[in-house]
Amino acid sequence: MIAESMYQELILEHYKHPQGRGLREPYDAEVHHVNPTCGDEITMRVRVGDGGKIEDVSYDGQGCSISQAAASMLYELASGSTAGETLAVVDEFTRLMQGRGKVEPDEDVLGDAVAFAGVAKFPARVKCALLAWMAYKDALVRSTT
Amino acid sequence: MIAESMYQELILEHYKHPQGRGLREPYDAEVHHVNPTCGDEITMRVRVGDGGKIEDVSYDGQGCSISQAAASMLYELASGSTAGETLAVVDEFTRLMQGRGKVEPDEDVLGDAVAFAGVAKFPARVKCALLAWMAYKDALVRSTT
Amino acid sequence: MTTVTGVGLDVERIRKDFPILSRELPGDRPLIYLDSGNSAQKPLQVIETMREHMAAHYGNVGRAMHVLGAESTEAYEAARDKIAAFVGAPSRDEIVFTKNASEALNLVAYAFGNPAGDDPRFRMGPGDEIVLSEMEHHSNIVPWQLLARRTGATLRWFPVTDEGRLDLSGIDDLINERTKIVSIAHQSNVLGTVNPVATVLARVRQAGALLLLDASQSVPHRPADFAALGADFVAFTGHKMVGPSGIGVLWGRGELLAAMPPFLGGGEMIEAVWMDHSTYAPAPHKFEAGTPPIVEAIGLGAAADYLTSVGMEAVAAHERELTAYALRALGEIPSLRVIGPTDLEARGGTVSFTLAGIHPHDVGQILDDAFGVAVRVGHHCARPLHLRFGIPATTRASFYLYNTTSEIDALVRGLHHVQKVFA
Amino acid sequence: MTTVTGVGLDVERIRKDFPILSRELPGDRPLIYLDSGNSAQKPLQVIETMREHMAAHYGNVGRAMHVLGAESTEAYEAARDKIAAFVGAPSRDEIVFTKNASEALNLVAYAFGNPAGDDPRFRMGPGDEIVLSEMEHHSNIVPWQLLARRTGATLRWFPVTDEGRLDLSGIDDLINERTKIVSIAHQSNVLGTVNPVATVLARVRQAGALLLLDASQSVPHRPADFAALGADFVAFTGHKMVGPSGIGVLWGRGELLAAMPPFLGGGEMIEAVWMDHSTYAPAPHKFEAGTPPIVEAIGLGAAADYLTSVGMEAVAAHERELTAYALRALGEIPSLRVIGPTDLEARGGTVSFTLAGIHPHDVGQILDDAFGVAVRVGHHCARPLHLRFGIPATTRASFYLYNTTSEIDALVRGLHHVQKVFA
Ligand SMILES: Cc1ncc(COP(=O)(O)O)c(C=O)c1O
Ligand SMILES: Cc1ncc(COP(=O)(O)O)c(C=O)c1O
Repeated sequence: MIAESMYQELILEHYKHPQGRGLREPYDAEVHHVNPTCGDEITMRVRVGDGGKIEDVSYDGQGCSISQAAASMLYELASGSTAGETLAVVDEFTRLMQGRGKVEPDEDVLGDAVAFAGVAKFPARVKCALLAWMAYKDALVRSTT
Repeated sequence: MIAESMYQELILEHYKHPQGRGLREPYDAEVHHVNPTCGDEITMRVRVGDGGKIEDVSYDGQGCSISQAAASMLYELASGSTAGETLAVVDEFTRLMQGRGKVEPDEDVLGDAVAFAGVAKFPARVKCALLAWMAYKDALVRSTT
Repeated sequence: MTTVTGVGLDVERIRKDFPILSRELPGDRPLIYLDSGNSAQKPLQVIETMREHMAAHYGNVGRAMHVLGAESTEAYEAARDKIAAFVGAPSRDEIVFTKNASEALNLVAYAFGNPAGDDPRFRMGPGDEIVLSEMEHHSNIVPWQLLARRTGATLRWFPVTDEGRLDLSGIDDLINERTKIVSIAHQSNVLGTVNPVATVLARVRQAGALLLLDASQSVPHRPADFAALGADFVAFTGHKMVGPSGIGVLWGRGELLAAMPPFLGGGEMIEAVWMDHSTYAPAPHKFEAGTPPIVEAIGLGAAADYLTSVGMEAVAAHERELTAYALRALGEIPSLRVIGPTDLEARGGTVSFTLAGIHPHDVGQILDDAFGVAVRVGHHCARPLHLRFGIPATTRASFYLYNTTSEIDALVRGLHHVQKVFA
Repeated sequence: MTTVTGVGLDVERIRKDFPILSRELPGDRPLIYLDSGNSAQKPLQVIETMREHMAAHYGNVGRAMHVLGAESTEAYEAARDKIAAFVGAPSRDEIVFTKNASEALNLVAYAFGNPAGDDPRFRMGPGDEIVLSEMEHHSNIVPWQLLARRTGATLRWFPVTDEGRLDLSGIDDLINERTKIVSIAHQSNVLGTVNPVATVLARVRQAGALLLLDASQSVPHRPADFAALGADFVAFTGHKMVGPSGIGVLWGRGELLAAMPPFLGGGEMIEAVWMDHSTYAPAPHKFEAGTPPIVEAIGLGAAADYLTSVGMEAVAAHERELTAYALRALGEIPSLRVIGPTDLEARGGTVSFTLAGIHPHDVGQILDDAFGVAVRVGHHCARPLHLRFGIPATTRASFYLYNTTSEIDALVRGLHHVQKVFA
């Protein structure tokens, strides 16, 4: 597999061994997002504790490896952070994905999620990568209002 | 002036010294044709005698040198011929004009009117060349029905 | 990649005409292009014709009275002659240049229920019916949905059988005296199925309706004879027939084109303009508003010349060999399911399939990443068809004159690898 | 032809970029191209960009997930960025690629009175008014006539003064609470007049109407800043700005593009398609149905790069010098009458005129035949304007960055010859 591949080891790893998968209780908000262009879907729950600490992110869904791996990666990054911190990561991830392969990702903010940089060149895949992250953002908004 | 010019000596000659110009009596039919795209117009009268002999073609109008010369040339070719003969010439002239510069003109049929061959390459000018000839055909049809 | 098929087509020589095919992709991958159903590659003959026109002959068409204007007009109108001859149109004046097949299809849809027209065949309102099929491309669905929305007419659909064929069983009910137009694909861009035009046409004529064929996937691949086909309109697109982007074609029976109201208004489509009204040029110009895709039409003419010089019979026979080879080879891959006919009867060189448990997005991307094999994945702008088969997406390989059986071997190797990666 | 004007534009060097300008016409005539207002010539930078894309990178855009698809999509969307920057659009997503300016103008016209939309600003029926001007190109007249025909709305017109200026005296009556849209040229393609956008816009805003500018003749010739211009829509066309044929642009305020119903339906403009309805992609894709003019958009991006590298300020200044020179030189020809402003105030490099007693058709053709001077003759797709001046046609010389004062000298010599031939 070549260097520019979007299938970084890390992505395949997350796809084959998804972290935090499965819907759990308790939760503050649950959302269901669908990507109508490709049929991918995800159900996502968020539990926010004191001080805006993310106590759990649980999810279930179906779709391509990119969308599944993105959900798993999100779980890892969000768990234990505060809502505010994770929103900064979501924003940077969104900026990277919508940058048509021209945006330099901020590794400090994104951490392992930089592995998705290769996806940004394929507009048709960008939505796959964003599905879980958008659902998370939506759930977070609902859980705190 | 170069060889492919549409301004053959003959055309300019007819434009500067139009043959048979002016409306005359008697006539069997009169028509008025306008080229809406460029505003050229012509009034044409035809007088048909025994045996379909064209006894007079008289006309008046305004427009570019091509449309004026075409009317003058038509006058020369039609005068003294029979209606049937002139229609054959009109048909060949039309075929030449609509041939987008790709039709080999039949000189035997067209006579001096082959001078218009260069016009056929300019779609915008084809209608100028045809104006008088279409009016003549129209007038002939009306005069015999 | 030295396959020469036994049907009189020297693929090795043909491939040399397409510069992109000898390109190497990043990571030393060769390019294996199996996505011509999406868009075909361009031979030097087309690229050079366009370059040369822009470098030495370009002017606006129709309106200009100087040498460049005359040369461009001549080349543009000659392209119309070439396309008319290529598809066997009864008259060159029935060839309307559009920007793509989608514009051609919309052009016909906008002729219906349009107060600017008065021919009863194009009247449309509540109670009137438009018949499509479940296998249509979005470009032959959405224009009709929008028309139905504008006029209150009803959309009706030919079902598709499990084998991927047009289900004709209910045709007599489906096409009836309320039907104004039937618009279906000549060849499906997903299934490869070639639809039975004569059967449908017979019923369309009984019902007094009109027939529009979306030939975007057939004109590039088989000899065309529109006069014999007998439809009322046929739409196709330049970029799928080794021609440039930015050019498509609507063929329509002259008498119908004359009866239709204009679509886009502007320069070139008029006879004369007054402030309170205008008169229109006769077809085809009536439907070509503004400066047309001049160089693109000329490039499309060169594409038709190119295909003619290769021979459309030979192209069709070559694709048939490739399709047979592919159906055989793919059939041996475990848990691969072909969506569409698995025999060669009335089908073209487009093979769509699923691999159990692996999303087509991943299939396509791994094929590209690891082997440089370019296929298309997704719903191929035919989502209703995928809904009908209960799947979100397929992987599609589509073949053209420059493809070889060894490229199909590479596809098969790639698919085995995909199965390994996601095992 | 070695003129270098004093405005920082090296015409000699620029001319080398345009291969066609060194072409000889039959009969050893040099080419003197004074018809850029009709269509501009193309620099090598544009021709090469297109050739190279087709030879090495071409794939369909948006939908493909392989290297070529990604490269084409990247180049196509980068062209959108370039055009947005070139015209100072607030957002790249407000740049819609069409096939020409005419399609862009029709796209807006079809948004009105369309049952597929529901925004009140686009409702249109009897009593509603559309305001144009007498100097419009047919492409900004016929779409509105067709719309008026479809909806029963009324067309109203800005008159033009004897000097060829927009007559603003009745503006408060002309644009009123019944006005839904005002659509006028930014610069006239016959008179050269640049219209006072700010004045018209102020009244449009008072009346609560929308303003569409036809900038086909301004964007190619002067720095553009759409954000500052403040209109609601601006249309222009690629082939007049040293870009390819087959590509045009509609810019629209994002909020309006979102509110408008789709125009052409098909692949690429949808979000999801069901049999009974569809949802649409956000703008600009909502208005780009089917395979877009991919290579043409990329070529247009190269054209914008080219013009930017020359500098639009320098282009404008150069044309201003040429125009001053031409107005002076033509003014000395007996019985020549300029139609349009004879001073440099708010006018571009387009000069139309009549020669007493000689039909423009003959003027243009003799200029071409005898001197290789390419001008445009006729009504230039602005017949109502010619009717207003009581003339069937004019001869038009239009200048661009590659023209020189010695070419204007050749025009003048040619006109003297024309007068001799027809004396
Ligand atoms: C002022 C104006 N508007 C519109 C157009 C139409 O442009 P196009 O022919 O590219 O559609 C032109 C050029 O022909 C023009 O000069
Ligand atoms: C069957 C079919 N119809 C219509 C189209 C639309 O063609 P275009 O994108 O050139 O408008 C396509 C290709 O995308 C197609 O495969």
